This record gives sequence, C-alpha cells and structure tokens, in this order.
Amino acid sequence: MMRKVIGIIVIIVGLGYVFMSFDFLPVIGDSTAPAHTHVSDYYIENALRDTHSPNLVTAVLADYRGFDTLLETTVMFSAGVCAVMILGSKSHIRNRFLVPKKILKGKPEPGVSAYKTVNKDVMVTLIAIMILLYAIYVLLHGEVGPGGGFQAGALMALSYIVSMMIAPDTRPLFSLSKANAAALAGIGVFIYAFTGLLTVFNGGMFLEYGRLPFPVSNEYLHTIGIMLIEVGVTIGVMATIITILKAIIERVRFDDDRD
Amino acid sequence: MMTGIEQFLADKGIYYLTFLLLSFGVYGIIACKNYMKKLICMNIMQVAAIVFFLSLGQKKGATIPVLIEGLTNADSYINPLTHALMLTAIVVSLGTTGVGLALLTRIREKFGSVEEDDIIRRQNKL
Amino acid sequence: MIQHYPALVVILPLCGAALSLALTKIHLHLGRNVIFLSMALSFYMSIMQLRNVVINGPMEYRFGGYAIPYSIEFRIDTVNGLVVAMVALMGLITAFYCISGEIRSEKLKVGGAYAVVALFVAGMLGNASSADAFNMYVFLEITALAAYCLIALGGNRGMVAAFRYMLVGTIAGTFYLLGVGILYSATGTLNMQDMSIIIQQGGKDEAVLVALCLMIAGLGIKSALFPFHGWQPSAHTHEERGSAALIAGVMVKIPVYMLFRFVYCVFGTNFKYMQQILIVLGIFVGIGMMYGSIRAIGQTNMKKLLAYSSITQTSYFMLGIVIGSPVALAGSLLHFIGDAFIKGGLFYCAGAIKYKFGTVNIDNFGRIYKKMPVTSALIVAGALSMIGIPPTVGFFSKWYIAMGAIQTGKYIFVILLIISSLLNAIYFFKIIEKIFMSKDKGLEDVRPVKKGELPWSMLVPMSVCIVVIFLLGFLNVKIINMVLPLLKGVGM
Amino acid sequence: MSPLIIEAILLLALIAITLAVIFNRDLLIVIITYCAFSFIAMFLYIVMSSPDVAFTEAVIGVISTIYFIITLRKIDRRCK
Repeated sequence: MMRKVIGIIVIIVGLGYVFMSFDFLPVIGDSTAPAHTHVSDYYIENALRDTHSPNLVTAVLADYRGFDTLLETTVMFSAGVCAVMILGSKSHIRNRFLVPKKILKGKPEPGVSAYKTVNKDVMVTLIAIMILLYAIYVLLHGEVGPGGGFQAGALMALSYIVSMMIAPDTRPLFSLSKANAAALAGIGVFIYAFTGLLTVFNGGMFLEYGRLPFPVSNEYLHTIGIMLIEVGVTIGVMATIITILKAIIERVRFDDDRD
Repeated sequence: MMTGIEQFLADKGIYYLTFLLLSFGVYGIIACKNYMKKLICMNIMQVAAIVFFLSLGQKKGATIPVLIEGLTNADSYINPLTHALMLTAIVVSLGTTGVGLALLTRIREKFGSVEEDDIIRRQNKL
Repeated sequence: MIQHYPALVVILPLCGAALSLALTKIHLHLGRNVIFLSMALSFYMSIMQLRNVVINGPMEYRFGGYAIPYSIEFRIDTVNGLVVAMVALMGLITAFYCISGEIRSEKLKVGGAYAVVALFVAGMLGNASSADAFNMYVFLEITALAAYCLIALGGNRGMVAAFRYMLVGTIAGTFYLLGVGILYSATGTLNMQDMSIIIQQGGKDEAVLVALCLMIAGLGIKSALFPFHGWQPSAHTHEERGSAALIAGVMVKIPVYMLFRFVYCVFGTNFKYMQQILIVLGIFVGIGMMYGSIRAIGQTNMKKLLAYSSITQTSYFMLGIVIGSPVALAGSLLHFIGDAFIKGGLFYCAGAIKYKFGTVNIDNFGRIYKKMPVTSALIVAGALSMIGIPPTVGFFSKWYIAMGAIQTGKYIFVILLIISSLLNAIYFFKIIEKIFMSKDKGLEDVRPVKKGELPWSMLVPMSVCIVVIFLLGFLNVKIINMVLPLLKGVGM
Repeated sequence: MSPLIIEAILLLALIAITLAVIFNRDLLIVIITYCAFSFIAMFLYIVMSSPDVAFTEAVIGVISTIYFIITLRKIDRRCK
C-alpha cells in the first residue's frame, strides 16, 4: 500500500518540476496562438461557402477531413469484427437473453415478464421509439446543430439496448443477430467508401463532394455528400455497438437470478 | 487576486492537471493488479489526452463553433479542428474498450480469474 | 487513372474487408475471394505507382480536393513507394497462407478472419503512404486493433499476450497523439510538409523537443525498441499461426518508418537538440542489438527465438536513423524491405512445421529436410540472409549501413554490427544444424496431408519469399540508386 | 467564477475519481465511479464550450459503462 502512495507522490512532484521549467505550450485562450491562426481560420471563414453546413465541426469532420471519419468508422468496424472473432459463440451456451423461440413464431404471450408487471413492457417500447426518433433528428440535423453520424448511431444502439436490457422477454423493436449486425456494420463502412468512389469515377478526387453524379446544383451536392456519409457512419456505429454487446452477452451466463 | 490564479491556470495550471490525470491513468494501468481496473484506467488515460487536445483549441470570449449570421471574423469562434479530431479519439477509445472486454471475457473463461498473479501462475501450468 | 492509385491502394482492402462479412453470408468463400481480388489489385496498383514515382517524381493525393494544408494528403515518393509495395505483397502472401488455417465451422468466422487480415494490411498501407500527422494516428489504431485480434486468435496464452499488448499499445498511441497535439499547438497545421516548413523557420525548439521525445517513446513501444520491448516476445510466440509473418515481419517495422519520416523529413537534422536525441537513441540501439541476440541464443522454441531476433532487426533499422548519412539510411531501408520477407519467411516455416509435425521445439527438428524440402530451403535462405552472406539481401544492407557508419566516423556501430551478426550466426546455424545434421527424431504427420509436403496455400508464400530474398540481393544496386537522391536531400 | 477555474475544479474531481478507481477493492463501485467520471468529463467539455464532443462523450460513456457492467456479471466483484 505504501509503495503505491510513494509512487503517486513521485509523479506529482516530478510533473510539477518539469512543468514549471517548460513553457512550450500556448497560454489557454489567447486567440493569436499559432494553433488558431493558420488552418482553422480558413475553416471558419470558408466553411459556409465550401460545405454549406453552419456547424463547423461537421464541416471539418465530414468534408475537409472526410477521410479521417472513414477511418474512424473502419476502427469501429474492426473493433466489432475483432470482438466477434475473439468471442466465437459456442452453440451449447444457453443464454437467457436470447429471445425464447415461442415468441419468434409470431404468437406473443400476453405480457408475461420477469417481474409480473405489465406496464414495464409497454413503457419500454415507448421509450425505445422516442430514442429512435431523437436519433433520426440528430442524424438529419448534423449540419445545423451539434450532432452527426456517431451520436445518431450510438443513440440507435442505445434504443436497442434499452429495450433489450429492461424487458428481455418482449420482442425488441428490431432484432439483429450477431452475424447480421457484423455484416450490417460492414455495409455501413462500404456506403461511406462507395460515396468516395462515386466521386472518383466521376472525375474528382476521393471524397470530393462537388463531383457527385447527382443532377443537383453544386451547393446541394455537398449537403447530399455529407448526408450520405452520415448515414453510412450511423449504420456502421449502431451495428458495431450491437455486435459487441451481443458477442459479450452470449458468453456471459445469467443463470443465477432466474426467478 | 482572481486574475492572478486565472493567469497561472491559463499559463500552466490546466496543462499540469491534464498531464497529472494522464500520469495517474498510466500509473493505474501499471499498478492495478485487476485486469478490469487496468481497462478503466486505460479509458481514463484516453480521456486525459482528449482534454489536453481540447484545451489547445480554446479562445477567450469565443462562442461554440456553429456559424451565426452576425458573426464572421475568425476570433469569435472556438477552433473547430480540435473538436473534429477528438471525435475520432473518443470513438477509438470505445473500440479499444470493446475489444478489451472481449479479451477479458475469454481470459476469465480460460484462466478462471482476472487477477494478474493468478493468471501468471496458471499460465505457466498451461 | 494513375493519379488515383495512392488512394485506391488503401481503399480497396478496406472495401474488401467491409464487404467480406456480408458476402460470406451468400457463399462461404465469396468474401474470401473478394478480399484476395482487392489485395491483388492493390498490389498491382502499388507496383504501377512505384514505377510512376521512379519515372516522374513524387505523387501526392489530396482527399476532398482542397488545397494542401486544409485537407488530408497522401505523399508517395521512392522511399514509401517501396514500403507500400512490400506491405501489399506481404499482405497478399499472408492471405494465401491463412487458407490452411481456415476454421470452416461458422460462416461468420471464415469471413471475419480474412476481414481482420485485410483491415490489418489496409492500416499498414495507409500508415506507410500518409503525409498527415493525425491521419497516421488513426491508421496506427486500425493496425493495432487488428493486431490485438490476430494475436488473440492464437490460443489461450495468446489472449493474455494480446491483452498485455493492448494496454501497452494504447499507452503508445496516446503518447503519439500527445506528440501530434504539441506539434499542432506549435505549428498550427497537421500536414507534415507544411509543418516542416514552419519548424524550419525556427523559434519552436522546446515544443519540438518534447514532441520528439513523446514520439520516440510512443513509436519505440510500438516497434519494440530495446527498452520498450516487454510485450514483444510473448506476443510473437503465441500469435495466430497464419498471420504471424505479418505481425512480426511488417507491423513491427512501420513505426520505424514513421520515426524516420518525422526525424528527417519534418524536424530536419539542423534541429538544435537533434544530436543529443540521436546519441540517446544510439545507446538504445547498441544495447538492443546485443540484448536481442544474446537472449535468442538460449531459446529452444523457434518462435520465441525469432521474436528475440526481431528485436535486433528493429535495432538495425533504428541504426540507419541514428547514423543519419544517406548511404546508411538507404541501407537500413533495404534491410527494412528485405527483412519483412526474411522474418516473414522464417515465421512461415515455424508455422508450417507446427502445422505438419505439431512441434515448435528446435531440439526435435531431426532431419526434416527430407520430408520438408521447401521449408528447409527457406530456413537456409532466411538464415543466410539474417547473418549476411553475399547473395542474399541481408549482406548488402548491412554493408551499406557499415559504409554509412564509416563515412560519418561512428566506428562503434560497425563493431556492434559485426558482433551482433556473429551472434546471429550462432543461433541460426544451430537451427540449420538441427534440421540437416542431427539424427532423425521420426516425427510423424499430425494431419493426413494428401500429397507432397504441405498444401499449396503454404508452399506458394514460402517460394515467393525465397525468390524475393535472392531477387532483392541481386537488385540492391538499383534499389539504392532509386532511393539515394531523396535521402541525400534529407540525410545528414 | 471564470470558466478556467471551473475547468480546474472539474479536473481535480476527475483526478480524485481516478485515485478512487485505483485504490478501491469492490469492482462494482469502481465501475459506477467510472460512470461518474464520464459524466464529469462530458460536463468539462461543455465548460470548454464544445457541444459535439460532449454529446459523443455522454453517449459513449453510457455504452462503455453498460459493457463494463455486463462483463462484471462474469467476474467476481472482489479484487485485490
């Protein structure tokens, strides 16, 4: 125990000394620091003209540095595939979270649930629908206010998790098996990459939305381009989160609190 | 008096606290014996890197990076580039946590525990 | 269409991996074939791109079509053209090699295995060709995540090795991210070309020093440089048999290329503290060369022996950076390219022997050359090249590094080079002696192989490795002349 | 109370939570403090006036806490 405390004190003193002597970092908040004057000024001044999206972060994320976001979605997709490959599910692991077969045959039982109360199941479906609605709002308003692909994808996954966690016996809004979810994540990434390839086939650089082949005036092309990749990101992130969740749940056996 | 502390904080204080948080994250990864705690300290370390990046992009008296009709000069908006980069870092930290927990589940199955010294003892027998 | 090649080399394996899971649901091997097609196309494009770069100068590719500092940019010149071509070829061969290790139990597992290998190769390709500091961080993370999965697939002890590597790898990634952050706060851009212009104007020495130290720490951990190599031996011995060559052969080397790109192309050699940093790096390299070889002598497990020998190989590449003269840099680049095939080839042999006889212990490798002629040929070729015998590429690269060291008067490194080559000779001749001279241990096949020594999917990669080791040996003068003009402008 | 001082206080709270995580014995308490950690980090991003990052941190903090809780079902809560 003492060894740990001594370690911490050494860290505090060491960093303190190093920091007092160095002054290589700019003072927080002065707007003349080199970080603000070179590239980001261009982004702020030209974002509306180039990308037609008032939300500067989405403009930088989706249009100026769109390739980074493609790689981000690939990071999520590779995390999902890795979790699936590591946690290969064994068929004999019975798990309470798998929806019982009789419900899937379209003959739902009259509201029988773990805690013998009816309203929980009705309310959960309502909550899940509201979260989904909010997720679609966040997706479509990615350019105007704070929001965008990742937040929308994570919210959709949350609405699935909420309905699965609270009422495991009722049928969730949309049921995705682990293999389908992993494949859907791949499709999400491919939608994003295909948008870039579309611009390459049409003569522009990769992810240059001005060259998308849709017959719309130039300023809307950027909006359509950003919307397409946001949809790709949403599908990728949602499917990956559900894949990792199902992969972990299948290996975790809740056989101790069967009431 | 107030501006004295603020000046110190702006000049070095925030950076020092961020690097302190980062070093506790790294210390936690090394010192904790339980693999689950190592994972949580790894997440904390990544949040510390994100806070450092965001504090680089601050401007005094600037609004959030969403364009408003009236304002056009660049000094009135916060630097949007650091925010775009940090969305990547957050998503990377979620991906790494997901893979880490998948590994943790399999290690728990095979070695029966997630404590480092139990695993090393049983690993030599394997 | 040729100006789109730098982007398509990276995008194709990515799209192949993304689609492989969905296509595997249609037919078991459809996803695999799409990945093979995309990797073959990507390799063809990397060769065309290299030819174009040699003929009419460096290519650059701006994503999104905006001006240079405002968008992400790929910059291909002769140095990373070669690296990209090597990674693409190794990825293609390893994908073939993985056919033998296929688990036909579940459609998901078949598609997923090839998707992870394709993502791994796409991450390394992007790392080699990117010219944007933050973009390299994201590619580093893709490579790292795929590597954790590939190590974890290697059985029970692979899980623990993967978990330990994940913790250390995330610390390394965060250090690299902090380095990029400090550089961004000092220069204002993320594009390396732009950054080096601003740094050359001077006045930012402290920030560059701290950023350089963080990057050396981060990239040193990722490339298993001497003081940071803790994770590497256990990771390389327990990783998945199919992709061991990719992880040990290529992934450990890409951070060394990134460090070369930062030290020489971004910070430049006239940076105030550069001499002290290179002296410290030289100490790490010197100890690393000795340590790796000494530890490797006592090993009986072939994979662990190769893991320790790859610590010395990382020190050879860093040696080129430490010496700094253009000839030494060209020599270390040639060693970089050649060693991927040597180290990869030797891991293919270790995997093949484990596949056929189920053992990795060197002591019971009695006279297997009769049953496994191709594998023994590759082991001999790899051993000769690792020690540095003339016809193979190992000799020429060490020769150029030694010449560079003599030119800049750093004789200590020439002596260290010779000593570590002799130490290499000890443990590699031990393997060769076990294979050819020691008495037959009567190993019998673990798997009923229908005909011949090994399935064709393992023989093809091995024969390609043998051919490339000798091909690079003969073509080394061409490669050095191809790379030297660029390094002259950059080197000390 | 200028934003810098609020940031400093929140950072001190984060450091306190990190120490709590390192020195705690019961894993469930560690995970719940980690959930508090991601909430305070989100609040810190809001004070740094970056709504996008705060939104993402909030959602991804919830999801990673759910992952940790599920994995905890498999691991016993005592730890050295």
